[in-house]
Amino acid sequence: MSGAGKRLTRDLMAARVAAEFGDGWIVNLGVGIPTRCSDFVPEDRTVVFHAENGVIGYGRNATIEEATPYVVNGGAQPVLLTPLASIVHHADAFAIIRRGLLDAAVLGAYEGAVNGDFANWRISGRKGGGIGGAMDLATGAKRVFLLLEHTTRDGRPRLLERCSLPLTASGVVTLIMTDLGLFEPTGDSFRLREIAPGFTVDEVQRLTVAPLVPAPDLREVTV
Amino acid sequence: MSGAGKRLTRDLMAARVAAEFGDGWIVNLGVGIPTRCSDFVPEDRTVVFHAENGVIGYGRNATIEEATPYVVNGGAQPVLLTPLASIVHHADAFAIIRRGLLDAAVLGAYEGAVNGDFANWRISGRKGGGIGGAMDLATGAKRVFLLLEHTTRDGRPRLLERCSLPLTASGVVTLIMTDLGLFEPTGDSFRLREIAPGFTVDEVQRLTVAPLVPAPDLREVTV
Amino acid sequence: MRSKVVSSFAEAVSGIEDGSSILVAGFGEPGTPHNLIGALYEQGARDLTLIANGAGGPRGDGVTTTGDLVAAKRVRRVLLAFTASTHPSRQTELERLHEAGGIEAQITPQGTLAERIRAGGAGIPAFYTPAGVGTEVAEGKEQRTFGGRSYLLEEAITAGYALLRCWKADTFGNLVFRRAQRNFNPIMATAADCTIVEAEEVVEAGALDPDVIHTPGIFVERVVSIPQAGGRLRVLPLMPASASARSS
Amino acid sequence: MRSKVVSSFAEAVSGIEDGSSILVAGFGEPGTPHNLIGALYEQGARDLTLIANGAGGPRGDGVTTTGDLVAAKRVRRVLLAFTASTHPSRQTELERLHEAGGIEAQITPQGTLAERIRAGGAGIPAFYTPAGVGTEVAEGKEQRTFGGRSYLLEEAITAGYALLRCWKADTFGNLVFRRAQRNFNPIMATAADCTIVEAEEVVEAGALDPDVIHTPGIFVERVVSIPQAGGRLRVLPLMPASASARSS
Repeated sequence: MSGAGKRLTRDLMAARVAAEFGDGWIVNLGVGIPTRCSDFVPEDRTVVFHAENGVIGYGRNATIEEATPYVVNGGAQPVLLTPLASIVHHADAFAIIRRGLLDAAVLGAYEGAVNGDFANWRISGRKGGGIGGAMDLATGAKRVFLLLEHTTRDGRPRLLERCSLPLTASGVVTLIMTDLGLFEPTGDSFRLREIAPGFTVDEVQRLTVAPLVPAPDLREVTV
Repeated sequence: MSGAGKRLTRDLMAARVAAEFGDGWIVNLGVGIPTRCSDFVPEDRTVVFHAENGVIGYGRNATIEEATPYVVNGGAQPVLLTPLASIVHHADAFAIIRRGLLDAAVLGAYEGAVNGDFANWRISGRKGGGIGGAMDLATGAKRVFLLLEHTTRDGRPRLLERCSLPLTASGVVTLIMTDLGLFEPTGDSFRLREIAPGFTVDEVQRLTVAPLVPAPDLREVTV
Repeated sequence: MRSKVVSSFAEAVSGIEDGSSILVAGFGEPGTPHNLIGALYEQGARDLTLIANGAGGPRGDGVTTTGDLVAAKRVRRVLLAFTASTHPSRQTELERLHEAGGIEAQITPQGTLAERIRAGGAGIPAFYTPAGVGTEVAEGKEQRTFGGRSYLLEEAITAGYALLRCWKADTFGNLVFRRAQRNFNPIMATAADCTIVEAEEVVEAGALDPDVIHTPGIFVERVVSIPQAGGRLRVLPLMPASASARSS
Repeated sequence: MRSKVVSSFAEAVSGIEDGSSILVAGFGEPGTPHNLIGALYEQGARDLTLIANGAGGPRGDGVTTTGDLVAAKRVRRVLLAFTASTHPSRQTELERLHEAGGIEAQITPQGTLAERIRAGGAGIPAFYTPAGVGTEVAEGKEQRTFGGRSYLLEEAITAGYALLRCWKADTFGNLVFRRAQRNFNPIMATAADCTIVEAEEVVEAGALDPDVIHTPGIFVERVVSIPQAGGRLRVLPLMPASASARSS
């Protein structure tokens, strides 16, 4: 499909998003690729990770040896606690979200649009879905970052003019990380801030169903 | 004012109310005379006392030697904890009340009426008042017991046809203990169940501004 | 006062009638009452309404899940934050039954679910929340503006039963949860008429510090000790395919 | 990350502007931030709105109360569950000012006050509650029926500041309360833009078991150690004239 480019790994995508976190930020990581972000916090920063189950102040993912039946993240996967940790119940965990204490929520998604809409809970043709905490997070967090693969398994673009799937929330997305680059929805286009090494803007544009505007300081994705 | 009768002491009133508590009951005691009830639970019963400040499972009032800055009842007076004790915060303490878990609330009052209304938060001619937890307790508890002196300091009756002061709640009172006896509001009268030793029904009726109907098994107040 | 401690999981779930509504705690593995779910499966009650975060598929390792109850067609209705797998390529029995019309499945944002249960346990009949405004979730719901922002009216949830798992319980039913075990457990305890708990350890009343108790015993009807009843104590959560896990 | 620990009560209350709204925790003596109230008294901010359970009268024993702030006419408005003494024969300065029109005093049922603060801290703009239906408290409020029962609409409370007292705090602001100290403290911590805490002991982050922390540090902006700042550590509650107390 592309020339010299190699799509970014999931770890690299997670690491690039983690580099956006500011010191002291409170951040929620969604199911899927986002939960990897807690493995890649830059060493000069303290980030307080918050999970829907009420675990506050967790850190990196646990190894098999470190895993216990007691400490899991929002993806229900074992993690370690940091010295800042505390625990609340589920209703209080979402109270924190609605109160606006989260500096960022990093969510997986099926689609993201130039107007900041996104869809991540029901795929086409299905009756049920998985809303999880995404709607609460999307309306409560100060920033909503999406972390997803740029195209579906069969090659259809996920970055769109308008979402086709049922929305999770409207106009909230501030940043989108895919395996092709880092994008900002600006209302009528995506600003391409960083691009995966070896890809051209034209190549990425062909895989995006909305105008792509390269940032003046466009550079390769680095962590 | 009366003949051979001697009004009941506050401790006797509290003890008589405490004798109404069933085994395993959850009970809230209001500011004033009611908080004495936790000193008089019959030995064959376990009563779980609940306070507005979130102290659940407290017991008798503390002596001066036993008092700590940490454990107080709903009257802000030092008490002891029982082995059943647990603590919640103020909002959860009232969640318990609204949820309907209290078998009884014992409240002080300025006035009680035959229709089950009562008034205990603002006295005549004043602008402010003290609602405290009384309105929540009155609507949430399965039974509302009033514990008050039968007349004001200047001799005016407190048991009335209708309350004259702003209401705390309507139609909720199930039992009234005064220093003259034990009364049940029945809608259009007070059923006199027990009478203070030495008093006659006529004497008590003269101090009550509503019809008094002696119970068929009327007896003297005993504990 | 009657003791709340029962000696078997079967006794713990006895009396749960056909048609009951049941809150089931847990988020992933921690705090999930697997032994009580297994006993409910054996007990046979049908036509159930389950309220939980999700209904996992059968695990195939001897641990019974709510997904097994669904697959056995014992459930008439579910209210969940996840009615489908988080992996869209894997379809669960719940999804197949839902699409075939064999079960009523209602989906709700997780925070709204948690707050509705908390409200049910707090005597609050309804409240307003921002989650879901402008989405399919808002359909049919009252929308109202406070301070220039839109909110949806959501009503309280209560149920006949709650199935919980805790770390330590005392004989009065005071409960302590360990770490992520807490999740839905304390709020579900408050919203059920009959709260049933499997505990990793049962101690005498008075042995737990009142300050560290997460659920007061006044919310709990039945307690069963997992080791004394011969239950399964440890169920490990799923491992991620993440960097640090791989590196070990 | 910047440390949250400050070294004096004066520093802890610095920046509280004239016209601020302040949540003040405590129920009776336990959990009341007497040292911070004293520092606020010295600090001089005026035209304040105080939200608390009550505003005690001056104690006359060197301990400053919110009643002292009221008496010094530093308070424009109070929202309380008690605007009068529980002993009607004793009139407080708040009552005198209120009757003379020198202060705006709003009274609310205590459970409604607590739930409004909890809602403010939980991003819930409004909820329904049964307390006060059919009373003066219901005047001007929306009344609505759910399940055949009447409820009042009540709106959330948030404030610029919260003054708290706890037993142990860590340097990240995680808080543990002892016994009846808890009361309004955890919910007020969640409802303020700036939560300020006086702690009987300050420990390093990581020294407190995450399971026993009542207020996560993410809600706390400033912590001051009472002993290190030279504050008053013990304030005993009032003794009752009850049987057991007399018998000692």
